[in-house]
Amino acid sequence: METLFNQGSNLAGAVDRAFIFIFAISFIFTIGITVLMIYILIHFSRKKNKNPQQFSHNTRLEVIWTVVPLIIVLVMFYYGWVGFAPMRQVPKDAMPITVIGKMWTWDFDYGNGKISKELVVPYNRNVKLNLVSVDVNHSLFIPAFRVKEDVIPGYNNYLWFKPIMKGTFDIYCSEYCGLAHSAMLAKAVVVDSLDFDKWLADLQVTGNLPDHPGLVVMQANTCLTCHTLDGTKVIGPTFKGLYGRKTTVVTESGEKEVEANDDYIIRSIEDPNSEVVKGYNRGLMQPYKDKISQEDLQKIVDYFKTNAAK
Amino acid sequence: MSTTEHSEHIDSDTGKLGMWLFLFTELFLFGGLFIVYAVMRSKYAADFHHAALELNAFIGATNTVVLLVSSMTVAMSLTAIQQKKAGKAMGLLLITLILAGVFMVNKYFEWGHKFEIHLYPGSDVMKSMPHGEIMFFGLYYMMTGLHAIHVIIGGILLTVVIFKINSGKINAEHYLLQENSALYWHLVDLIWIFLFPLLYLIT
Amino acid sequence: MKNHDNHISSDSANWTVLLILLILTTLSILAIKIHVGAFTVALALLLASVKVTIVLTYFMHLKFENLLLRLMVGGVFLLFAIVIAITFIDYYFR
Amino acid sequence: MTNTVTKEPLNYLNHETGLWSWLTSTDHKRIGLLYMYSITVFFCVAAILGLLMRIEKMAPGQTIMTAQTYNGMFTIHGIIMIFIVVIPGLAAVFGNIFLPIMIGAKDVAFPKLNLFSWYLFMTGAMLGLYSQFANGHSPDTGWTFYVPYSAEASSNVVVALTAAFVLGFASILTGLNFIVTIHRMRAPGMTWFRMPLFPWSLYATAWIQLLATPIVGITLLMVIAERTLHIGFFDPSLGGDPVLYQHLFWIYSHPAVYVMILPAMGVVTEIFPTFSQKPVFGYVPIVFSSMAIALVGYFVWGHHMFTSGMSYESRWFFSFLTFLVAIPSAIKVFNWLSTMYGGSVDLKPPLLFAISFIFLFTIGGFTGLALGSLATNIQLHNTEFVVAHFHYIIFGGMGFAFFAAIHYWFPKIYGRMYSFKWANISWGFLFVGFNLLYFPLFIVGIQGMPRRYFDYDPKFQLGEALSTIGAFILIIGLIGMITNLIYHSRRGAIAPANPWHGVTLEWQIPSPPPHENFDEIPVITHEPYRFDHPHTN
Ligand code: HEA
Ligand code: HEA
Ligand code: HEC
Ligand code: CUA
Ligand SMILES: [Cu+2]
Repeated sequence: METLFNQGSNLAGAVDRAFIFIFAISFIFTIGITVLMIYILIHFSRKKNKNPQQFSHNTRLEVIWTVVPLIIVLVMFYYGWVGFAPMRQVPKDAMPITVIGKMWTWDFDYGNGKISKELVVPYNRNVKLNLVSVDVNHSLFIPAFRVKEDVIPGYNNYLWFKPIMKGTFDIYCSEYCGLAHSAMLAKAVVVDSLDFDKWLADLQVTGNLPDHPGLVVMQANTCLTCHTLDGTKVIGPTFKGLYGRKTTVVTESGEKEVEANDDYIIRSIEDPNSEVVKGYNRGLMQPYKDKISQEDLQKIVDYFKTNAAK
Repeated sequence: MSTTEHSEHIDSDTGKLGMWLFLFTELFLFGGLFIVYAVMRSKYAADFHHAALELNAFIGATNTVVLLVSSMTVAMSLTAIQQKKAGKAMGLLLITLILAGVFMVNKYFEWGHKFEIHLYPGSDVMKSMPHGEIMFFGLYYMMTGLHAIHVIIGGILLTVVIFKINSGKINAEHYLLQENSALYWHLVDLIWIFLFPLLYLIT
Repeated sequence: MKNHDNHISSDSANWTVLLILLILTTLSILAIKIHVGAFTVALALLLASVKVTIVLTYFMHLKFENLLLRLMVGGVFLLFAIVIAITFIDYYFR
Repeated sequence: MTNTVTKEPLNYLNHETGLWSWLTSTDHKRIGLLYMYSITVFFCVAAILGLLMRIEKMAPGQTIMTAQTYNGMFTIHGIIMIFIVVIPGLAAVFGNIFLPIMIGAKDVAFPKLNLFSWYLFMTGAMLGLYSQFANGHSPDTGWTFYVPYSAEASSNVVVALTAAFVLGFASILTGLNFIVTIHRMRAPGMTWFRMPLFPWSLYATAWIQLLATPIVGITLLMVIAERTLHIGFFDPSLGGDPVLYQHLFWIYSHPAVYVMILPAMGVVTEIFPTFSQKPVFGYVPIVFSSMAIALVGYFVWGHHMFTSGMSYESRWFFSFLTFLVAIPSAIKVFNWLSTMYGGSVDLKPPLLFAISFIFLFTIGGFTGLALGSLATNIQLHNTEFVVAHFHYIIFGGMGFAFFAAIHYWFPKIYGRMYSFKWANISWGFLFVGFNLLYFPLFIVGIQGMPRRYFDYDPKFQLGEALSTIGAFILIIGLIGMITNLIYHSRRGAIAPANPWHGVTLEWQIPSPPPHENFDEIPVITHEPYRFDHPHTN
C-alpha cells in the first residue's frame, strides 16, 4: 500500500528533514505572531487603553529582529542545500535509463530497443534517468522519491535516485504541456534485483521494429495522444477497428450514420469538426488540412485497413 | 475637457527627469535582447563569427559615423536655441534629419540585399544554416529592426521640434521638448554604439 | 534640485567630443584587424563603454546635471550589468 | 445626482458631471476611481473563472467542463488576476488617489500621461479578454507563456502576449509618473524622511515597474517574433533555448510580485498607526526594508526555475538570495506588531483586514521559504502547494490589503460611511472561506498533486473538495462586502473629514477632497506620524 508520505528513495530523508525544520519554524512564528496580535487587540483595546504610548523606535529590537531571522533563514538555506546537493551528484555505477517525454506519454528506454511504458527499477540500486523531450517542456515528478526535473527539448537534463522501498509509485508530469497534461501519468515499480533482471530480459524489443508507414505518420503528428490502438477511449474515439465501423456523427444539419470508409476517414482528419462523432466535443481535434499530405493520408487509411472492423 | 485644468505647464526639471526615466526603460528593453545575445554568442561563438562576415562592416561603420555626427548636431542645436539662434538650431536639426535619412537608406540597402539573397527569418536559405547562424541573423534583424523603429520615432520627434521652433513655441526660455527629443536621439546613438561592435565586428 | 543655471556647451566643445568619438570608433575597427585574440570582445565592449560614457556626459549633459540623476544613471547601468552577470552564471557553469 | 436639491460643497466627484467628464478627466482622484471600477469588474470576471475551476475540481474526472476549457480558464484567470488586477491594483487605484494628497501636491507630475496610462491599461485589458473569445480558441499556455508550448499552441497566444505587452507599458508609465511626482512635487518642508510610508512603498514599487517591465516587454515581443516571423530565439529546433525564455520571463515576473506586495505593505503601514493612535514603530527600518525588497528582489528570479536544469551554482545562488529577501519582510512584520503594541487599538473594519493581512501574509511568506529551499522546492515545484502559496500571499496579502485600504479610505473617497456590521460579517465569511479554500491545497501539494491539472488522482479528492467548499463561502463574503460598499457609497451616512483621527495629510482636507486637493499647499514641519500633537480636527 502506498501511503501519503512514503520515503521511497535514498534522497527523501534529507528532503524531509528540510521540510520539518522549515515547517516547525514557520509554525512557531505563525502561532507566536497570531497570539501576540490577539493579545494586543485585547490588552490594548481602545476601551481599556485610552492613552496610547508614543514610543516609536528601539534600535536594539530592530537589530534583534533582523539578526535572528537572518540566522534562521541561513539555517534553512543550509538544510535545503544539504538535501539538494546529492541530487546533482550521480554515482558512477548508476544504471542509465532514458526517459522520453512527449505529448502526453512517457517512454522509458532501457537501451537496445527495449522501451517500457512503466518505469521498472531494481530495489536498492542507483538509477540515473536521462530526460529527453521530443516536443515541449515536461517535468518528471515522482513524489514518493522526492525527485523532479524538467524535461526540456534540446537539453540533457537528468536525475538520479536509489529506490529503498518496494512497491508501485505515481509518476506525474508537472510542467504544463497542453491539453492532456494531467493525463501524462505513469508508474514507477520497484522490484527485487532478480525480478528486475528477468523483467528486463522479457521486455519486448519494440524500439527498432519497423512500424507500418501509416502508424509512423500518426506518431509524427501525435494522433495517438488522443486516440488509442487498443480499444480504450481517451480523448477521441479509439482507432481499433475503425475502418468499416458504423458511427453516428453530428453535422450542421443533424445526426446521421456513416460508415468509416476512405473518404470519411480523410474527411475526419482534414476537417474533423464538420462531422463530429456523437458523444465527443467539437473543436478538440484540430483540422489537419494541408498539414498532412495526401500521400500520408493514404498511408494512414492503409494502416486502418490492416485492422478493420470484423 | 475639464475646465479647470491642473497646472498645465510642466517645469523643465520635472520633464527632463521623466524623460530620463523613460530612457531607462528603453535601455532595459534593449537589455533583454543583449542578454539573449550574450548567452547565444557564448553558446555559438564560431557560428556567430562566421555569420557576422556576411554583414557589411563598411556600412556598419558608416552608419556609426553618421549617428555620431547626428548626435553632435543635435547637441549643437540645443546650444543654438539656448543662445537664441533659432535659425541655426533649425538648420542643425535639419542636418540631423538628413543624417537620419542616410542611416535609414543605408539600412534599407543592407536589409534589401539580404532579402535578395533570401537571408531572412523563415527563408529556406536560413533554415539550412547551422543553428548559431540562424540565431545570429534572428538577433540581427530583431536588434537592428527595433533600433530602426527608434530612429524613425526620433526623427518624427525632431521634425515636430523644428516646427515648434519655427512657430516660436520652442525658444530660449522654453525648450524642454527639444531637450527631451535630443536626449532620445542620443539614446538611439547610444544603443547603436553597442550594436555596432556586437554585430559587425566579431572575430 | 538646482540646475537653474543651465549649462550651455559651446560648439567647439561639441566638435572636440565628436572628434574623440570618431577616433575611438576607428580604434575599435582597427582593434579587430590586429587580432588581440580572446580579448577582442572585451576590448570592443570597453571601447564602446567609453564612447557611451562620453555621449552620456557631454552630449546628454550628464556632467552638468545634479548628483542624484547621475547616481540614477550609474545605478541603472550597474543593475543591468548585474542582471547579465547573474544570467551568465547559469550558462557559464553548465 | 441631478435631482439633489441640497447644495453639497463642490468636490472632485461633483464639480463636473457626466460620463464624458470622467473619461477625459486628468484629475488623479478620478483616474484612480476609473482604475478601481475597471479593476473591480475584471476581478469579478476572473474570480468567477476561479470558482468555475474549483467546481470542476470538486471531483476527479470531467465534471462541468472539458480539459481544453479548463486549461484556457486558468490561463485567462492568471493573466487577468496578475496583469490586470494585482499589478496595477493598489498602486493605480490608491496610489493615484492618495499619493499626491499625502505628499501635499495638487496632482501627479504628468496628469495627461496618467490618463493615457489608463487608456493603455483598458486597451490591454480588452485585448486580454478578446484573446479569450476570438476564434473560439482561448490561449492555454498558463500566464507564464512558457516556450516551446506557447510558440506552438494553436490558439490566440499572440493576442494574449500583445495584451500583456500593452499592460506592461501602462504599468511603466504609471511608475514613471509616480517617481517624478515624488521627486518633484513634495510640499515644502516634506523632506524624504517626512514622507508617509505609503508613498515610500509606492516609490520602491515604481522603480521595479520602471526597470523590470521592459524586460518582459521585449521577451513577449521575441515570442511574438517567434510565432509570426519564425525567428527561433527560444525554439530548440532552430537552436534556441527554452530555458533562456524562463530566465527572461522571471527577471520581470519575480520583481513583479513585489510590485504587488509593496503597496500592500504600505497600506497597512498607514492603517496600524491610525487605529492605534501611535506613531509607526521603526519608520526608518521600514523605509529601508522597502528599498531592500525592491533591490534584492531583482536578483532572485531563478527560484522559479530550480528544476529547469539550471546549473548547480545558479541554483544555490538563487536560493541563497531568496532567503535574504525574506529578511526585510520580517522586519516589517515585527515593526507593525510593535506599532500596535502599547497603542489604543480600535478594531474597526480596516484594522480587521489589516491584521488578517499579517496572518495570511505570514503563512504565504513562510510557505515561500519552503519553496525557496532547494531540497523542498524539488518536491513542491509546480504542485498545488505553489498555488496555495501565491493565493495566500497575493489574495491574502495584496487582496486583503486592498480590502483594508478601501475600508480605510472609503469615507475620504466618497464622503460617506459604510456599515461596520456588514463589513465585519463579510470579513468573517472572507476569512473563513479563504483559509478553507487554500489551506487544503498546501497538503495535497506536499503529497504531490501537480498544478494545472484538470483531472486528478482520487486520493487527493478530500482536499480538493474542501477547497471548493471554501470557494463558495468566500464568494458570500465577497458579494457581501461589495454590496455594502457600493450601496453606501451613495446612501451611507455623511462621513466626517477625519473619522479615524488620522494624521497624514489626506485626513486634513474635506471629504470628499476638493478638485484641487488643497486650497493652500501645506507646509510640513515634522515627521508624518505624530499623534501627541494636537492637530486640526
Ligand atoms: C505578491 C506576490 C508574492 C510575494 C510577495 C511572494 C513572496 C515570496 N515568494 Fe512567491 N510566488 C508568487 C507570488 C509572491 N511570492 C507567485 C505568483 C508565484 C508562482 C508563479 C507561478 O509559477 O505561476 C510564486 C512562486 C514562488 C516560488 C517558486 C515556486 C515554484 O514554482 O517552484 C518561490 C521559490 O522560492 C517563492 C518564494 C517566495 C519567497 C521566499 C517570498 C518572500 O518574499 C516571502 C517573505 C515573507 C515572510 C518570510 C513572512 C513574513 C516574515 C515573518 C513573519 C518574520 C519571521 C521570518 C523569519 C523567521 C524568516 N515564490
Ligand atoms: C490576484 C490574484 C488571484 C486571485 C484573487 C485568485 C483567486 C482565485 N483563484 Fe486563482 N490563480 C491566480 C491568481 C489569483 N487567483 C494565478 C496567477 C494563477 C496561476 C494561473 C496559471 O497557472 O497560469 C491561479 C490559479 C488558480 C488555480 C489553479 C489552477 C491549476 O493550477 O490547476 C485555481 C484552482 O483552484 C484557482 C482558483 C481561484 C479561486 C477559487 C479564487 C477565488 O479566490 C476567487 C474568489 C471569488 C469568487 C469565488 C467569486 C466572487 C464573485 C463575485 C465577487 C461576483 C460578484 C459579481 C458581480 C457583482 C457581477 N486559481
Ligand atoms: C486533441 C486530440 C486529438 C488529436 C491530436 C487528434 N484527434 Fe482525431 N479526434 C479527436 C476527437 C475528440 C474526435 C471525435 C470528434 C470528431 O469527430 O471531431 C476525433 C475523431 C477522429 C476520427 C473519426 C473517428 C471515428 O470514430 O469516426 C479520425 C479518423 C481521427 N480523429 C483521426 C485523427 C488523426 C489521423 C490524427 C492525427 C493526425 C488525429 N485524429 C489527432 C481528437 C484528436
Ligand atoms: Cu507533460 Cu505536462
Ligand atoms: Cu518569485
